[in-house]
Amino acid sequence: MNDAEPVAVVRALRVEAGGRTIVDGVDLTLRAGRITALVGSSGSGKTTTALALLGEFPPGARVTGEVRVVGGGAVGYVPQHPGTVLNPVRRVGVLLRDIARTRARGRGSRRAAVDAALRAARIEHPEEVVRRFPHQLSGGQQQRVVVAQALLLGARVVVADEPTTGQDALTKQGVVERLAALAGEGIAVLLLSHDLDVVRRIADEAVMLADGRPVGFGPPTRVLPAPERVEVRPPAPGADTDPDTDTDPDTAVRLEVRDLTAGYPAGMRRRVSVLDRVSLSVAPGECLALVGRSGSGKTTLGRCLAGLHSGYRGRVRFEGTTLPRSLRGRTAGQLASVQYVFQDARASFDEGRPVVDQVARTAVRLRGAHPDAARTQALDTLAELGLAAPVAQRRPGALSGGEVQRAALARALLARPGVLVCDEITSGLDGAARVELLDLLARSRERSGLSLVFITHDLAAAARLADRIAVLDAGRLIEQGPAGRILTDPRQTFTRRLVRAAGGAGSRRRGDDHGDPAGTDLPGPPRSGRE
Amino acid sequence: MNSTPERPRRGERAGRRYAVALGLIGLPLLIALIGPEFAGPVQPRAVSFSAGEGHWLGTDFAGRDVWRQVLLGGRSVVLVAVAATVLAYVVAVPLGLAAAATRRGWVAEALMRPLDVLIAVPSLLVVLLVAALFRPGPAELVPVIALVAMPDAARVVAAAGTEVAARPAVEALRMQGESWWRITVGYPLRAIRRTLAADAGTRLASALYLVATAAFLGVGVAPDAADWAVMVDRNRPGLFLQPWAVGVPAALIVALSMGTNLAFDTALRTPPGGRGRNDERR
Amino acid sequence: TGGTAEPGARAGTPGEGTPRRGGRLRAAFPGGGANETLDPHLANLFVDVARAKALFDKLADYGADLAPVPRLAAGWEPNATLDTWRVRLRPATFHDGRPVTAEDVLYSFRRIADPARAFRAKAALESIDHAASRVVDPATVEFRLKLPYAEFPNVLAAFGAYIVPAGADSFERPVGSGPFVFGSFKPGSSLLLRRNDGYWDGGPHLDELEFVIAGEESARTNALLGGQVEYAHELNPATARVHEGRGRITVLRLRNSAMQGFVMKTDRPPFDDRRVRQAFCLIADRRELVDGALSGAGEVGNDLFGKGYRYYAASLPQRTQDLARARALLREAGAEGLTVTLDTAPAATGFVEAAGIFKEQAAKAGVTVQVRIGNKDTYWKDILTSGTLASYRSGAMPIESHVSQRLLTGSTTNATHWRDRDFDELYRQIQSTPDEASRTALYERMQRRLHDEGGFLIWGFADWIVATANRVRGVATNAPANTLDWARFDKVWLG
Amino acid sequence: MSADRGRPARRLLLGPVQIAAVVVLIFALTEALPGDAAVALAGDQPDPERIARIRESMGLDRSVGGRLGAWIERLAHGDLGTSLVSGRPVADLLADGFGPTLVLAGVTVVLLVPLSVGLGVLAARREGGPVDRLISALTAAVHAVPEFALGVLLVTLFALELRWLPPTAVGTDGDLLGRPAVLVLPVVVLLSRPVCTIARLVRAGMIEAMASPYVAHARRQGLSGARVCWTHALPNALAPASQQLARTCDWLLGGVIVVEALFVIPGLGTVLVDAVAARDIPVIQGLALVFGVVTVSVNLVADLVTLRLAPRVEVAA
Ligand SMILES: Nc1ncnc2c1ncn2[C@@H]1O[C@H](COP(=O)(O)OP(=O)(O)OP(=O)(O)O)[C@@H](O)[C@H]1O
Ligand SMILES: Nc1ncnc2c1ncn2[C@@H]1O[C@H](COP(=O)(O)OP(=O)(O)OP(=O)(O)O)[C@@H](O)[C@H]1O
Ligand SMILES: [Mg+2]
Ligand SMILES: [Mg+2]
Repeated sequence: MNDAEPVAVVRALRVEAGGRTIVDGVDLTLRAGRITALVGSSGSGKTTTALALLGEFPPGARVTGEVRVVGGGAVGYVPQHPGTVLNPVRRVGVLLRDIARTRARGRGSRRAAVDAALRAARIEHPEEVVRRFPHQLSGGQQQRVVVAQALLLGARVVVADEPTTGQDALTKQGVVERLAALAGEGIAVLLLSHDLDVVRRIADEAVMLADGRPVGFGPPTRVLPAPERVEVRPPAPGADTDPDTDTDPDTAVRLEVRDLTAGYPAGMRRRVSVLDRVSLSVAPGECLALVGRSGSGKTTLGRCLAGLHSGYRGRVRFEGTTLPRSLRGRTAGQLASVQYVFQDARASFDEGRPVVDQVARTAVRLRGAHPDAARTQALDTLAELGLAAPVAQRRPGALSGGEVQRAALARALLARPGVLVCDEITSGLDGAARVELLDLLARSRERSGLSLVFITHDLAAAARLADRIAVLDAGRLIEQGPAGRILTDPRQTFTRRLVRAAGGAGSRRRGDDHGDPAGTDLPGPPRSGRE
Repeated sequence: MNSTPERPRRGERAGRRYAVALGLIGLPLLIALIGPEFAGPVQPRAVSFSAGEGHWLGTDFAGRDVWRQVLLGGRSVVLVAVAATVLAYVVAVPLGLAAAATRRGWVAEALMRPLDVLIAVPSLLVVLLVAALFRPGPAELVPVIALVAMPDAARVVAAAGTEVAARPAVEALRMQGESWWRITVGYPLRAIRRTLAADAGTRLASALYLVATAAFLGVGVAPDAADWAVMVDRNRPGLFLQPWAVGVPAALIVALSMGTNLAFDTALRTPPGGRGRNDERR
Repeated sequence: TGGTAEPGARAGTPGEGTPRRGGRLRAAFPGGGANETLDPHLANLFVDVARAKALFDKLADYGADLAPVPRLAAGWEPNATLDTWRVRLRPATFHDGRPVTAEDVLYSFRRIADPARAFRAKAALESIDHAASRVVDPATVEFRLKLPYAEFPNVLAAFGAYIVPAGADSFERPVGSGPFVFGSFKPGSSLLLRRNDGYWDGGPHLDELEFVIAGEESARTNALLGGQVEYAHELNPATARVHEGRGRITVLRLRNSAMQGFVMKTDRPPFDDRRVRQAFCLIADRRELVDGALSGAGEVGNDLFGKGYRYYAASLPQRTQDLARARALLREAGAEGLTVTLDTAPAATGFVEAAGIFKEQAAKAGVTVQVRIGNKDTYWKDILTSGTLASYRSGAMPIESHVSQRLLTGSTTNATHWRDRDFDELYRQIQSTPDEASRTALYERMQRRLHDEGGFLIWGFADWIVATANRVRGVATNAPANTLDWARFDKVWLG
Repeated sequence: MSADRGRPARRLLLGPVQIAAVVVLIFALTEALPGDAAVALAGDQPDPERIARIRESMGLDRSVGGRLGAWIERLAHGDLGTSLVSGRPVADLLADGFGPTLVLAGVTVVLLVPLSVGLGVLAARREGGPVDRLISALTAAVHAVPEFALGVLLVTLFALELRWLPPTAVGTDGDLLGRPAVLVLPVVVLLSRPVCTIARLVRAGMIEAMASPYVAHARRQGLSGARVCWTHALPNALAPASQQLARTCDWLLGGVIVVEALFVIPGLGTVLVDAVAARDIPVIQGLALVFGVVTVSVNLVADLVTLRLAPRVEVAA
């Protein structure tokens, strides 16, 4: 396995920033045609190591060690947060053509190259997408656009940081295949992922980090723990009465959506329709998982509930009262009752203030808590989510992807909401952190009757947490019912495909989703002691 | 690609730059503040624009000692122009940002369209009218100058704030039920601080010279007042006879304006350190 | 009575030699913008007068001492009672070849006096009974006057009293009798004229004369220095000092061109007390005012109008600053610790400066002067009726005109509100006195009175500064602005 | 700014209203100025009887509303009226002034945009470096130098001493393009301050944009520095600068009094000053119309640019 020539080498890398060591003694050799995986819990230093390959370091960092890319040249990079790296004022097509022009001559061949890259990145309707601004894409679409950028670049080394987060199982398959194909073309790939299935399936070797230190190296099968089989929780008794009825006359309804039809402006007078007469309801303490393909309108629905998107017809009621469409019209109480956790957590933070301050404001503003009390509560909630005080006191820029994601959740939780809309909140988390987070949410449901609208691509997480699952396809709610039933016995062909693909993404479901949460595959000291 | 990790310490250089900026501001400010104490009594007039004879910077258009005028002439400049600029932004920032943040089209129009009308009115007319109707002194001149500067500033603020107001971070603030002030002004203000500083820095000089124009039309300070801007304006016929009478006050104004701008630049300098990582994590 | 001024001394080097024919002279004047017209009766600004003078003639014009000099008029005789004047015209033709006749003269004067119009010279022609005036023969006009008027020829030279062809009412392409013929005109920008070879006073030396408008003083100076014009009217004293004697351009000072002073309203407190007026006259340090406000370009005044002009009472003692006496007078008048408001505006050069200087001088006599800056566009009207103390200036005019326009009970621009029966009577007496020597004595009496208790504090007389390219010859230097030899481009040539 | 789409359309509808407001406001302001055309014309001969006569002949004895009404009525027939003072058609007066103004403004803007953006970008790319420090210091300093002082110095040096350029536009009679050399100095003076303001705004925006994640990402893709800078960072930096540019266009087209006076270019600024001094209301009204149209349209363009540069507004809740 050491036969292929090394194209990039990292030796004894040590990065210190903010008075602590983020990465210590990392060695990495990337070889042509091979996929090297960098795994480890959230905050273990993966992104830091990867960025070192690009010659980038945190501000004010002290760096020692050697980073060498043989022959120089650009390194393809798929960043963890696609939302922030896409230029907000330029259309997708222009962004891609700009890269194409460094390699292809002539407009025609550029256009062809762009088109090919978009297709390779599994983007449907590329001709439509190139005309859009980045904010007009769903989270998963943005992610695929940055993948397309990396593909277009034609670099000999590609670093992909969580390239499959935000993708539904069907799309993820395609992206993963594409990465594998990339290696097949003789390109060295560094894959950073929490998705161990993917790593197992395509990586040639894996490096495991824990707290910035390498703790394992070798073929994935050796480095990663053995996977376990998917277990779907048996359906709750009595919940399976009428699978297609979204209301149960016996239980109270906390959140009710009626005939919601939403869209976005497109051009001077047109609108594109994204959601089509969606109706659903959530009972107190209930968790409704919302699944569907990337771009099917999940985020849009979530934002409608939260009052972040007001361009809809239909009605959103909370405990019987219709909520104003825009959150600007909502009272503090109404804001607190429906909270939303942003899919792009990083963009939702003010980069100028410490995370804990921002998190605490929710309690101050929405519950009238005293600032000191709010801060204590914020620190507690963050700690519960695995973010120690020193981490929380940094600005968002100095947090890892998974860390900001959890901070965003903490921020919403501090409102003690009646309904929490979570948009892909586990995508940046390793197994253990994910389990912790899901458990926290489960506890909240029990303790305070929190209702959840849980938007996810992670069917296993859905299975673990959700009472019911609703399936969106191209803006229509095609199926909803008890979680167990949907996962085991889907009625719609689309749902069936989705479930099958989820199961088959790595031929096995993520083994770490079930069973003993503490006994997950990731070694290292306990989370609370990480700082 | 070998990394060259150690970056030079830049604190020292920033310190030096501050020193330059503060020196540039300090001299005019010092003269403005304590100059009048050292001005001494009124001296008999000499021939205008003459040099020598005990006037080491010569005499001005009305035969007065230029140095004495310089010592006396900073207060009104600094007070009026700075106060007017500050006042203009105190109004323009919330106004512009509110227009940028509002979702209701008519609110934005109601806030901004009247300003367009104001912009279209020649300031000459405004000042003339104010002069005729109110005969204001320096203190009353402040709002007049602010009124002339405010619509422009509000537009720049609104333009800079438009993009900021649509950021997800602002959505998150709304989600948290933050106060109108923090959502509309507090957060965006930080985001546009560089633009704001650049804009305000250049508007200060304009305010200064508007003081001079206004003075000539009978508003604010007297047209022969000891005021740097007025001195620059009124001593121009003697530019070649007695350059100090224009040169010294002009240099002080330039220093003040330049120092302010450089201080802003230095204060807002990108912190030293790696670019990329910082960026990926905004 | 017809005076004859000796031709003005000409500028230039002693060896300036004989006039040379040819060339175009470009003269830069401050102007009235795009609103300008060439109607000579509408003349208001210096540039209007200079242009009118190039295109038209008056019956008479003022010499350097502001005595009338015959122009289109060959001469004039009054009757014994001085209320009918016969004016003989010299042979002259308009640019279109028609002769200038008595008819044209009467037409022009009636046009000016038309009550439906509002020409500036109308007030000056008030003394004429237009209906009774008549053509005697084509070359003789007889003016009937409402009252005896010994100095009637002043009227013939009045500001704006130009002779236009009978019937002329449109001046798009003006036809006059002046030394230059109309070429082309762009309002607010330029007027091009050509030589009138048949001019009765001898054709001009220049082939062409172009007036260009440049409102900004430094622009006129720069255009002159840069060779874009050959003549620049009205420069700053400071500019003059920079270039005087440097050899690049020739700077000429037209002395006694503008009287500078303050007016006190003699009918309002505190100035209704003559002691207060006297005190104010004693407060003024005239040298300081001339140096500070006029940059030294002028002479001190003696509270009398018309220094150096005919009938000027030069024998009266020069008043100087006397703060002690001023204080004493104020005390006598019970006006110690007086506070007055001095109205001024940037309506003329030096106003604001003079006000500031006077304020300081007054402070030394215990008088608080508050300077109030008014609107320059309405300044003259404002100070006519309101306020008590104001800045004032006046261009050159005969002393008689000054008196009749500003100091008689019925005067239209009586800014000092000086209304005195005896004084009015004295004026009437002067105008009924045919004998010049007696008139001179009466004028002296009149001026003594004004010097003692008048409302004019006249502290100086400003030079009018013009500059020319060095090759320009024949520019008169002892001609105050508005007099015959001022801006007289027919006598100028390019060396 | 708001999320609704009808914005440009509504702004086009509001435009005439705004222009009408400008016209009425300026009329009111001029009316409120002390004195009228008759007083101004009388000058230092304010003989009351004469003033009354002039007033009558100018129709100033009619009521304020009546005069505005008559003006508007004539305007409806495309007639801007005639000058009170000279009796010339206002349209002619404006046309005379507009020519030189348009030439000056046009040439200035054409040079201003590349120059100011170039300087701003150059400084921002090397933030803190010697080039940046030089540009920052120069722009801060030059902006504080009064126009006339700069003008006088430039004329003295380049026209009077070196004799490279004509000192004024005397003799061109408004035909500036016929002798381009006369334009050089005025345009330099006109450029001096706007270049500084816009360059500083561009610099500020560019520093912000250059530090953004999307620019870092564009760099990683091996795009040339220039391309990253001009096509990725710059568009994000331009919104405030475009507003300032609109203000500059406004200022230039409204007539630039100091430069017109200094270089003897009889543009709209001179027309305005003269008309205000003469209280020539029809002319002032004609100018008000021009100013209103100019301001409203350049602002509209600037706002459309701003909206285009913040596409996310459309989804803001
Ligand atoms: N500028 C900084 N100053 C201090 N600590 C930092 C800074 N930047 C990152 N860190 C910390 O370094 C650790 C490693 O961050 P990194 O982004 O490399 O983690 P990661 O492995 O990519 O995590 P994730 O899977 O959550 O993205 C995190 O705990 C983070 O909080
Ligand atoms: N501002 C916009 N303008 C136009 N179309 C948009 C806009 N925002 C989103 N869309 C489109 O609407 C559809 C739904 O987007 P949404 O973000 O709701 O998808 P999603 O289900 O959350 O997808 P993902 O799983 O990738 O996050 C997508 O096809 C997207 O391209
Ligand atoms: Mg990471
Ligand atoms: Mg989404």
